Amino acid sequence: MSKLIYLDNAATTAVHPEVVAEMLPYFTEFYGNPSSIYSFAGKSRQAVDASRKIIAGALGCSEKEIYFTAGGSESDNWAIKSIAESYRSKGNHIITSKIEHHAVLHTCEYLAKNGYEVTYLDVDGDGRVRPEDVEASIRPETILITIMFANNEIGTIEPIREIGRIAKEHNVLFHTDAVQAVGQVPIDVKEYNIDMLSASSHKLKGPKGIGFLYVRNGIKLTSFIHGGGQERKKRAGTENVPGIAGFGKAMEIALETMEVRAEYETELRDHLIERVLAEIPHTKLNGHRTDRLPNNANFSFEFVEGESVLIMLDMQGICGSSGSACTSGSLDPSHVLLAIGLPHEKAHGSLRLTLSDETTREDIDTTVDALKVLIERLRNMSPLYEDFIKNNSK
Amino acid sequence: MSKLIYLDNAATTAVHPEVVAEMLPYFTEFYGNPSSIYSFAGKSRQAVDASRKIIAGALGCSEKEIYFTAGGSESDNWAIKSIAESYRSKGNHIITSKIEHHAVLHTCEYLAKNGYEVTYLDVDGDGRVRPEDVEASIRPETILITIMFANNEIGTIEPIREIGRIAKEHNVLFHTDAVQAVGQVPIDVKEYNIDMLSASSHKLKGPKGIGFLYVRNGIKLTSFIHGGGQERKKRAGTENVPGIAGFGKAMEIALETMEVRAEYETELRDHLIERVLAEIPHTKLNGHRTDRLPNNANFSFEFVEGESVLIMLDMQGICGSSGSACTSGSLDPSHVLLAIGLPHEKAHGSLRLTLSDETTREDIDTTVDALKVLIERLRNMSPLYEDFIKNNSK
Amino acid sequence: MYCCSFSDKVMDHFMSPRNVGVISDADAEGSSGDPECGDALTIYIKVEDYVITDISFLVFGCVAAIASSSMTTELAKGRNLEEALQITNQDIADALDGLPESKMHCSVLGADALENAIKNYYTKNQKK
Ligand SMILES: Cc1ncc(COP(=O)(O)O)c(C=O)c1O
Ligand SMILES: Cc1ncc(COP(=O)(O)O)c(C=O)c1O
Ligand code: FES
Ligand code: FES
Repeated sequence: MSKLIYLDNAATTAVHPEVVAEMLPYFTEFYGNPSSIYSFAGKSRQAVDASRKIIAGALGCSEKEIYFTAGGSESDNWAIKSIAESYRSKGNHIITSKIEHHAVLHTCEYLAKNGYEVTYLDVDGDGRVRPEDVEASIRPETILITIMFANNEIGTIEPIREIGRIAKEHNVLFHTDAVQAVGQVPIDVKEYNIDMLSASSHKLKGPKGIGFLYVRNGIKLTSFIHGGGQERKKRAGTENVPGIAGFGKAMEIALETMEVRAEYETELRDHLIERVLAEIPHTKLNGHRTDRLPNNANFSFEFVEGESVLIMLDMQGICGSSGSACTSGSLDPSHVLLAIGLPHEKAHGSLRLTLSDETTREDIDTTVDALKVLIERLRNMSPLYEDFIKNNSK
Repeated sequence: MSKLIYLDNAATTAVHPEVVAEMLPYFTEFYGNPSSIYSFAGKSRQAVDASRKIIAGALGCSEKEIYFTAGGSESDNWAIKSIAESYRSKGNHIITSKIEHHAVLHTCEYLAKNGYEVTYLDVDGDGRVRPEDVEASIRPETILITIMFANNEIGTIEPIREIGRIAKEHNVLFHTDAVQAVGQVPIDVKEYNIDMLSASSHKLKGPKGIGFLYVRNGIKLTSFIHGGGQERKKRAGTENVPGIAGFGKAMEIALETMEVRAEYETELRDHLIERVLAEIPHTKLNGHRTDRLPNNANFSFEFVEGESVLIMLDMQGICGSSGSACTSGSLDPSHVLLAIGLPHEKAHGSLRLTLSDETTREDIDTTVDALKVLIERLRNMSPLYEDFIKNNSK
Repeated sequence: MYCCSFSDKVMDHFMSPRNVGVISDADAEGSSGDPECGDALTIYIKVEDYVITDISFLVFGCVAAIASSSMTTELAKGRNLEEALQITNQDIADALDGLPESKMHCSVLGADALENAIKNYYTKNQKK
């Protein structure tokens, strides 16, 4: 097979070589438990502290506001369940959107079974939550608004600043799942009035299995994993020192390169979008045209089915995704595509391509060339296309 | 400083070089998300499957009974909270012991605040739970017995087989925190009637931040982290592929070397115990003399305080621990030492030394020589020792 | 408590404490702490013309307790009793170039034992 063209960076990224280099000493050389008191363990503790400092710096918060977790899903679960538990006496109402990641949606559904009320906001055709909807859904018993920073499927960036302002005005806590946004777009939690924020290392060239939750000072936080005194007694378990060190390094690199990367990826992404829309008929771009992640393109090809497209691309060494990785393998069309108003059959024919700064223009052109051919092949064997042609030629 | 003598392998271990080698390709080469459908991601999926197979083989269970987590603490929390939630309609009583790890104890305390009743069993002077106590505490509403396989501080191995039998006879579920035992002593979950078992990779030369929970088929398991469909929809979050691959390799090595290692470490440990008891007066071995982990020695030195001993050892490049790593830094004496009947001031003077197969006889002799001198120095400045000498010379 | 959170001075006084031992013909002694809680300190003083001419201690305790006991004796030696009574735990911690937050209470041990020793001296000598 020819060179791999990896266009699924929203599912996960290759770890940056410098990140691996940063992690390595903590496996075999400085392997001490950060909680141990001897000087040897000081190296591990310093690695954890240094990473926390980088991350806090990136978000504009204090180091004491960062809690390491095992990933984005844990952070989402912890944030939402913690607020639900801590603020139960204040109320039982949570506001979220219909296009959240399952880590948020399923947690909300779990709470809904346990005496909480959840409002799932609609989004517009571009996948944006309307701030006025958020405001209109606030009730006296609303304790939490949780709206993602950027959507993992269609890449749309949500109006976080406006939502943060509304949350603050109404004195409701605001959590954002920023798993897709951290490292890709600038985020200042104080400026945006974000009270809690979830992130995951493997989306920004860090290792898998490590994430963090930012929790603004002053928020009542329950512990998600009980046990030892790690993470200021809020999240027990021996620290994943290499993972934490790697995440710190990945964040540092992401920050340093963000501007250049965003410019490069945006240009490439726009080239991809333009070619696909121009050269493959009956195709729609999903998500907002400009307010989207620099590296995300999401298309619906009418008359074809997404899995077939993916597998045909795979045969040519091109990695893409339809819907989010976690749900692929299921036959339900993406809840996100349904929420932006796609009919079922179009939702089934969607393809997400997410770039990195290693992606070349040649990769994109090869991909578009391949897509043109295979979409045509699939359409030529599709009864839906046959019907369409018939009806149109009448 | 001279060569480091690392005698804190119960806190964490150095990762085995072969384990690191096993992990490396999954950072930069086969970095795909195991949930993705293209063939590139197959490598990641295979790594997860292979590790699960090794682990299931090690415990004598099926692969479907192994759920990866972020470590021992998460596994403990999940097991206990899940049973509490799933079997609430059957009852609200949990039996545990006074010497469990905080990941178990604090989880039980959390449940106790939420309508559950918890019996904390006493242990004997060697730190062993009496099976007859377990049996006597079972009530109609008992839903879970959770007793650790081996204690992390004093190394005592619990009568798991007997407890498993009792649990089965009374139709009560049995969870064991085997974080210290897995990879050190043979465990067969079917033979021992273990329904759930927690383990953590970094205690057996695997990486930090990865663990598993074994859950016998047929047990109602709630999901601890809601979200994507990973781990048979029970534990969401992109799999920590390198961590899982490393854990599998570590388990493989641990199994292969277990017998030889246990023999080697037991002999060295006994040499340590004999020399310390013979050459340092007013010293007690904590934990069972023979039914203990091959690599664990735990001493109480009368008239001295543990932190001072540790730091003096540290000055000579020797790493030990007093109490468990997670609680050191606190001034409360270890709950385990109090439970085996040590008075407070003796509990304050305890030292845990835990070996690995890299520990040499010379390391042990250097450590004992250093201990002799520093314990004497500390005693010579201790008012308790002065009192003792005065009273004895009368 | 982590070893690296201690100043060089603390480590120096911990590894080579000054004035350790018993003064068998001490004019007074004073104690503080509780072995149950992991710490106990006794300070012995010799006094001439209300000046502490010799001082020693025995301690059971953590690194900070040992270092601050040692520093207490250094600070008190050669001072007259009234001056010595003024020594606070903050003075002791300062003289050690500071103590970690969670170890500040260990320096109270030194200040208390010294105060008790001096008060015992006064009580004894008033009775005479
Ligand atoms: C007996 C026992 N249980 C649970 C744990 C927690 O494991 P981890 O730190 O991997 O979460 C430990 C180790 O710290 C342990 O020794
Ligand atoms: C928006 C969003 N939230 C949460 C997650 C979950 O992160 P993780 O897989 O690291 O748990 C993901 C990625 O899968 C995501 O894209
Ligand atoms: S035809 Fe295979 S999923 Fe419907
Ligand atoms: S003397 Fe008690 S902790 Fe230092």
